[in-house]
Amino acid sequence: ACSGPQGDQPASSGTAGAAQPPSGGSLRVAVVTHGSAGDAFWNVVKNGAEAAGKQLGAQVDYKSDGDPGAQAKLIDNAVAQKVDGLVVSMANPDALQTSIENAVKAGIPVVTINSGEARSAQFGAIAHVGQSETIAGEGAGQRLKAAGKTKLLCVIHEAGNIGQNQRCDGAKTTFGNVQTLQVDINNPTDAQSRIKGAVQADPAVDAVLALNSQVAAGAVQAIKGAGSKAQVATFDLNSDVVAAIKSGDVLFAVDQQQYEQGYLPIVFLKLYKENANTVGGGRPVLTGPGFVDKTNVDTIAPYTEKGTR
Amino acid sequence: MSVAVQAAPDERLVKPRLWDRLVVRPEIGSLLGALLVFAFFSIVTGQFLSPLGVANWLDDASTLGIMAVAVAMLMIGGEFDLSAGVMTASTALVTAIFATQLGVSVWLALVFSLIFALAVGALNGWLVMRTGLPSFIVTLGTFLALQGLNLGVTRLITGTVQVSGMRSTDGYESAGMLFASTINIGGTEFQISILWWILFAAVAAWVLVRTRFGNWTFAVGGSSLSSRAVGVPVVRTKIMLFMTTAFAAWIVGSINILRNASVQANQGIGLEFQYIIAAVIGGCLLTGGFGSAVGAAIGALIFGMARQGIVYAQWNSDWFMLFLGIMLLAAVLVNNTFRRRAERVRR
Amino acid sequence: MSVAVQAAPDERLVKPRLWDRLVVRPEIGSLLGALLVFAFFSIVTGQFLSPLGVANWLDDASTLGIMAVAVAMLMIGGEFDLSAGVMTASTALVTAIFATQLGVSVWLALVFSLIFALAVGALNGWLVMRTGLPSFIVTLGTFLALQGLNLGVTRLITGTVQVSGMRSTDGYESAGMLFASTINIGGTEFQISILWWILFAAVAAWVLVRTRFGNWTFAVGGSSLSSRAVGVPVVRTKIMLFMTTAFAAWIVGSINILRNASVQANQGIGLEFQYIIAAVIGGCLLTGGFGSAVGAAIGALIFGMARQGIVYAQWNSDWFMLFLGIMLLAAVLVNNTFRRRAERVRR
Amino acid sequence: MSPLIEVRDIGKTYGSVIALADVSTVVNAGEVTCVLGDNGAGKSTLIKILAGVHQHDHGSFLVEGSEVRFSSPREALDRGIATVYQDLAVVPLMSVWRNFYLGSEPTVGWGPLRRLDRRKGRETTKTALAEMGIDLRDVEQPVGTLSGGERQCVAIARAVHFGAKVLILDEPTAALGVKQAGVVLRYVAQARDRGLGVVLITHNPHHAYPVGDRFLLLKRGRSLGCFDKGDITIEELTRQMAGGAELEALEHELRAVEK
Amino acid sequence: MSPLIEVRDIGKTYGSVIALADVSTVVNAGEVTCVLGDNGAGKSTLIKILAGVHQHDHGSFLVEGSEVRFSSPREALDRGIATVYQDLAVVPLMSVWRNFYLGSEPTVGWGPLRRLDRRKGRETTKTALAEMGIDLRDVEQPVGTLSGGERQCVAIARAVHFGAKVLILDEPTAALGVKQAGVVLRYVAQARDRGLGVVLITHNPHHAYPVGDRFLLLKRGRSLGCFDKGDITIEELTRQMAGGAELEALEHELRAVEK
Ligand SMILES: Nc1ncnc2c1ncn2[C@@H]1O[C@H](COP(=O)(O)OP(=O)(O)OP(=O)(O)O)[C@@H](O)[C@H]1O
Ligand SMILES: Nc1ncnc2c1ncn2[C@@H]1O[C@H](COP(=O)(O)OP(=O)(O)OP(=O)(O)O)[C@@H](O)[C@H]1O
Ligand SMILES: [Mg+2]
Ligand SMILES: [Mg+2]
Repeated sequence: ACSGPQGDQPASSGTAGAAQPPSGGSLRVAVVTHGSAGDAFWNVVKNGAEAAGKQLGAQVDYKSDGDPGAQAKLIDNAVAQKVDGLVVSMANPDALQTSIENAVKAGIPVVTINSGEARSAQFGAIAHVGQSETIAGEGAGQRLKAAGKTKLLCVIHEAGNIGQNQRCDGAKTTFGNVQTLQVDINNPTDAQSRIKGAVQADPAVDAVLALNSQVAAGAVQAIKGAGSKAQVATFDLNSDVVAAIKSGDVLFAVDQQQYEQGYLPIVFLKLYKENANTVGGGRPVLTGPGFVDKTNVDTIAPYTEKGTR
Repeated sequence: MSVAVQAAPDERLVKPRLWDRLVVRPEIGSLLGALLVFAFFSIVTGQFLSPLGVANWLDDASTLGIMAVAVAMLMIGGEFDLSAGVMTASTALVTAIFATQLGVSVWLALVFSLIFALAVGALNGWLVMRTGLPSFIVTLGTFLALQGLNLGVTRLITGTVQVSGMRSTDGYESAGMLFASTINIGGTEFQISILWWILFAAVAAWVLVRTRFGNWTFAVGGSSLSSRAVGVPVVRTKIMLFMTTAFAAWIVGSINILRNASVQANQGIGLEFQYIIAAVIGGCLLTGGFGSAVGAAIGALIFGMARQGIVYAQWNSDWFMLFLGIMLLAAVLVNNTFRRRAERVRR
Repeated sequence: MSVAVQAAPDERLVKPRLWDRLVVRPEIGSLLGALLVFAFFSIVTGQFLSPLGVANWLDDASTLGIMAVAVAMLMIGGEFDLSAGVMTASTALVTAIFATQLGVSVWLALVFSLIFALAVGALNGWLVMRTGLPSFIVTLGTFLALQGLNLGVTRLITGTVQVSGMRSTDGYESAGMLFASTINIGGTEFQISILWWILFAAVAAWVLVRTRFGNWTFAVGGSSLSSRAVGVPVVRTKIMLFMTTAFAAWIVGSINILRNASVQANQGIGLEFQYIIAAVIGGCLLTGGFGSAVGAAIGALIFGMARQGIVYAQWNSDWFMLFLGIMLLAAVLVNNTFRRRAERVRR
Repeated sequence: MSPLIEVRDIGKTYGSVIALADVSTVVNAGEVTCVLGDNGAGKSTLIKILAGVHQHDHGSFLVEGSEVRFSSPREALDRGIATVYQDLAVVPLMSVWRNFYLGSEPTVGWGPLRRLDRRKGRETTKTALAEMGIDLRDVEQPVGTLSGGERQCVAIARAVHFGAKVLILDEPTAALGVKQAGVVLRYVAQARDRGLGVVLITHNPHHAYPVGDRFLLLKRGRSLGCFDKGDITIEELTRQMAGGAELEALEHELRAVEK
Repeated sequence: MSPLIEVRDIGKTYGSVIALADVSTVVNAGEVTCVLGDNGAGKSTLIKILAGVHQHDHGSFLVEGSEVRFSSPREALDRGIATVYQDLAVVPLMSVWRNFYLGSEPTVGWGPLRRLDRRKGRETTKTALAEMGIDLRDVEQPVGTLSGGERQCVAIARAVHFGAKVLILDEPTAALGVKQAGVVLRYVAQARDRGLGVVLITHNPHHAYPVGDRFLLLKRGRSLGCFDKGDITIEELTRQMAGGAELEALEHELRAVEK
């Protein structure tokens, strides 16, 4: 029945005991994102948040669900747990509005990440860290255009995923002639076959934009199999993509440096709690986009192995 | 005549025990499973039992529960509906597109989406009965078709993969009262979807056990040939069951759209199996003819408690599914001995 | 004595026609469906019939087909395996982790993952038979548990959600010859997985129709009580069927890992239903006791052709699922009349 | 007055199997028509057509003088034709009383509150079965747990209870004990005396002859003729049922059995 | 020499239902033991215990002198005990010959190439059924499409073919025509003469008396006694089967039926 005083110190007795840092006042942060479990992009976010937690003595609890309604429930859940801070990715601000406002009402500082920067302050978040997917897509489109490509195939591996659609839409605004293709990430054979079929069916396609490193690896093989001259660009990295960039099979990888989207909010929340600092002054803190290509791939490769790029 | 029937206790019966009577009820197993999960999380986590915590897992169970009850009825009637999951998104999309893009009042939009839902349900049922194909295949077809329509139409009309902006539509507030308001009990806000869930389960349980339609449902699921032979209107019963499922999907879709004020085109995909699972946990036989609406509602409760309980317990989310799997198996194994009893008569 | 039996044509038979004999075979419907889909895409697209095109959709159908055949056998035996999809990822992950992280040779890693797969399959079967719970629920448990393990273990060991780097391991080339090489026919590279698929389907068809084990499979699925009563080893048969499915998942997992050289932890989720669907399209009854391995292989072919054909037709991929749904329904409706005939004897 | 049921040259094929061809008979009110014949002769096929489960492919089927073609058993029931099927048509997982009333449930209440009258259902069922000499422990137990004969009695009691004009019984006494078989035959006689038309299928000439008024003999899907009781003796009936000329051999065998 | 099968004070409960209590009998080689009784008396329950489908809860069960407890019908089959169940235990979707050989399939070939001998399977099945007077059109047709009596014959032919020491028949003649019933009784006599022990359940005292050597009478799960043929007349047997004292009323009824 108590919704007034910010449940800072008294935050439920028994649970926080485990990760008690020596510095006293422990910080419990819930990170709730819209990435599906096992998604490579969000895995890096998670690694960032957990690394920050470890370094700053905060207890970080990462949860995710691609369904906006279910994501809202996870936020409610965190509010019920009276966490000390909340980090939310807002792919679908409308659906999360009530839950985030409730969290703010309950006195929990909220940092939004990734997308939704336009609504972040309105909902009462103390900061936004991210790089909207649209801007990342625009960057990729620009680069491909600069490389002299004329027709782009944008491969969406989770139909209806708003983030992936924003990436493709972004690419469309800067590149122009973009065609989308749906594949199923869980079925690598099928994904590869469909890309192969698409480049075969339309020989004009001279660039393929994958939104996930594994799809990129599949795309490289598909293009080879189809005997097409198209080149692949991708989002996110893994060792296969790193090798492919080195060998020139992949033109570049868009790097949103999402590690920071996990890491920084924990820092911000720590600062907010211990020093009432806020960051950004109502403007988003941008993390990218960065690009990994032949020029800088060697520097970045080792971090990929660790799961931080 | 009937006096002679009311004979003294039959010497062929071991003394009748309450226990034996309870044990044949299909929902008893799931009830024990639910108690187990409840006790477990109440002990290992602090917030699970707090009012806010209870409101949270009840909410999670509620929308799942509404659908699980409808799917259970359909399953008792011997059919599946794989399109049930996407239907919750389709109805929400229809409502949202009418309200935000065509500017009609939310109430009217809700009526349109209800008509749409019932039409799809009737189509499912009609196709299944008409073609004689297994409902698994037919509703798979509608599942894929709806999935494609959801995405295609949404992109066509809005250019993105979601429809938002419900908050500024006409009648949003009043319709929201019905589907998305909260009720304050002792300072905690409980979602009204919980009420819908209880109401739906109660009505379904009553219909199944107490009415003629319920009797027919069990009969067509248990043996549709025999039912037909004794004059049960098999086709009508099954079509009605499909329409009930679609109706439930409309309720859930309306709850979702009015609560979230936006809907994503790929929502609901995969949920159909959660419904089936909740129904089976609740004691329904996959082969039809046996089950209970209350059991399905409890099955959804187990799911909701386990799902949110794991979050409360702050176990590493990497292993989430592992915990969920073990939890479900444990809950279901509890009722093993009881289930067996009912299964003995299966043929 | 047997001379008297070989009587003249029975007067109670309408003249026996080849047509009638064909029509009762469970796979005939799917064959017609496949021809329909094939003809359709051959006409509307240019590349569908090109050697490269054929290689492409055959490849897509092959991994699906291997699993569909195994799942069909299990389904004929009256059980489901929801863990079949994730199992393909689990086996790949076990192979990859052993090979890349522990540095053992790929061949040895393959042996380990085979043992792992068979153990999980046996566990599934043992749990189902032991507890008497429906396999839908038990394998749902293992499905969730494996899904959790895949993600949890992968992150624990690698810090990322995928295991890669197979190319640099010991024995990659030789193992790749077996599972991931291509065969050049007339200038086009065909994946060896297509051979595996044909081989697997042929062996399964032979086992089902010609051997004692196949006979038992039909029997335990048709009526497990009756089979037990006449002395069929029901438990052993079902456990073997679960292990067959796991074995198929190992083959597919090995094909995937050796071809892609990396594997993502959430791979395979949701594919279990595609397997079931392919089997049902191929003429298997969900209730068990009826179906065919060849039919399931053809069901997978329909799936593969439709999936790739839509890409070749360059229809807007927003509507992909809609086309797929309509395509499947159309393919299945073709065999409606034929299927009916077999269904008449269902009880 | 036209007969309750009349079939003329009726025929039915299952796929390539000719199960019934050119069979004619009548069922009059207050008379018992017995259908006799070997296993697989087409008896069940005939009554399934009468009951609306299957439709005939040839010939005509008249109910009270007007030609009909039932598309479902419901229509037959609505015309007062109640049937006991050889496979009983019970739903094993449902309780005894629910099976008893299936398709014709008694209800109380009104509008959306109309509900099953469970009390009445249970009591009537218990009474009807008790009258047949089946004293069930519990009418709530699933039919699947009953013994073969108990199940048969449930199906018979149901048909007798709901049969209004015509009662069709497909081997009703097959699984029954001596006492119960006697009760069923008494029912048949009672129904006949109440003015119902009865169609009785049995393999036991000693059951058929006493109650039958007309005997339709089938063999391998075709009619061997339809005899009135006056035209045939029980010995002749037995001989025909066992397949005419082959009787010699059979009698020899049966005698051999008794040593 | 100890009897082939002996049960002593055997009992079985299903949940709260006592289906069988304190029943004793023996089955000797070269003898037919008939189990008689009302519907629901527990006859099928008894033979299911003998066949290994269920296990007894009380008493002891001896095969050739040594106490056993079959955990599956396979074990009973391996001891040479073959059974015809009342519900037939056929798989409706499987073809006739596959059902015939189910569990004991003939094979040819060796090692991994061992396969069903389909030719032999088909021919033996066709012959075995033809001997019973069932002339099937096609042994490849699913058992589910057979008539009730044809199905019964498949189950009986199977048991006769595989019965090595003991043959158990639960109401084998229930669905059979006159001719086929005669053939089955002849089989019973033949099996007995070959030295097999036979357990026969029937509701027809005229079937039981000629072939039976020993009669076990059950009522409501309990034994009314086990009589040798010499100790009981067919009239007494009929009276006992119909429930003793109640016979008067029944005779009256049966007479009434014949008008
Ligand atoms: N699985 C079961 N669960 C509960 N009760 C059962 C079960 N099987 C049988 N019974 C009960 O046990 C009693 C004995 O059944 P059984 O089948 O042995 O009778 P029966 O003598 O074979 O009768 P019939 O002549 O009708 O075949 C019956 O009253 C029946 O209701
Ligand atoms: N659904 C079906 N498909 C194919 N053939 C069938 C089907 N139903 C019945 N038959 C065949 O038709 C013939 C007549 O069957 P029917 O059941 O009418 O015989 P019946 O006279 O009732 O025999 P019984 O005395 O054994 O019950 C049988 O030979 C049977 O094999
Ligand atoms: Mg018949
Ligand atoms: Mg019996």
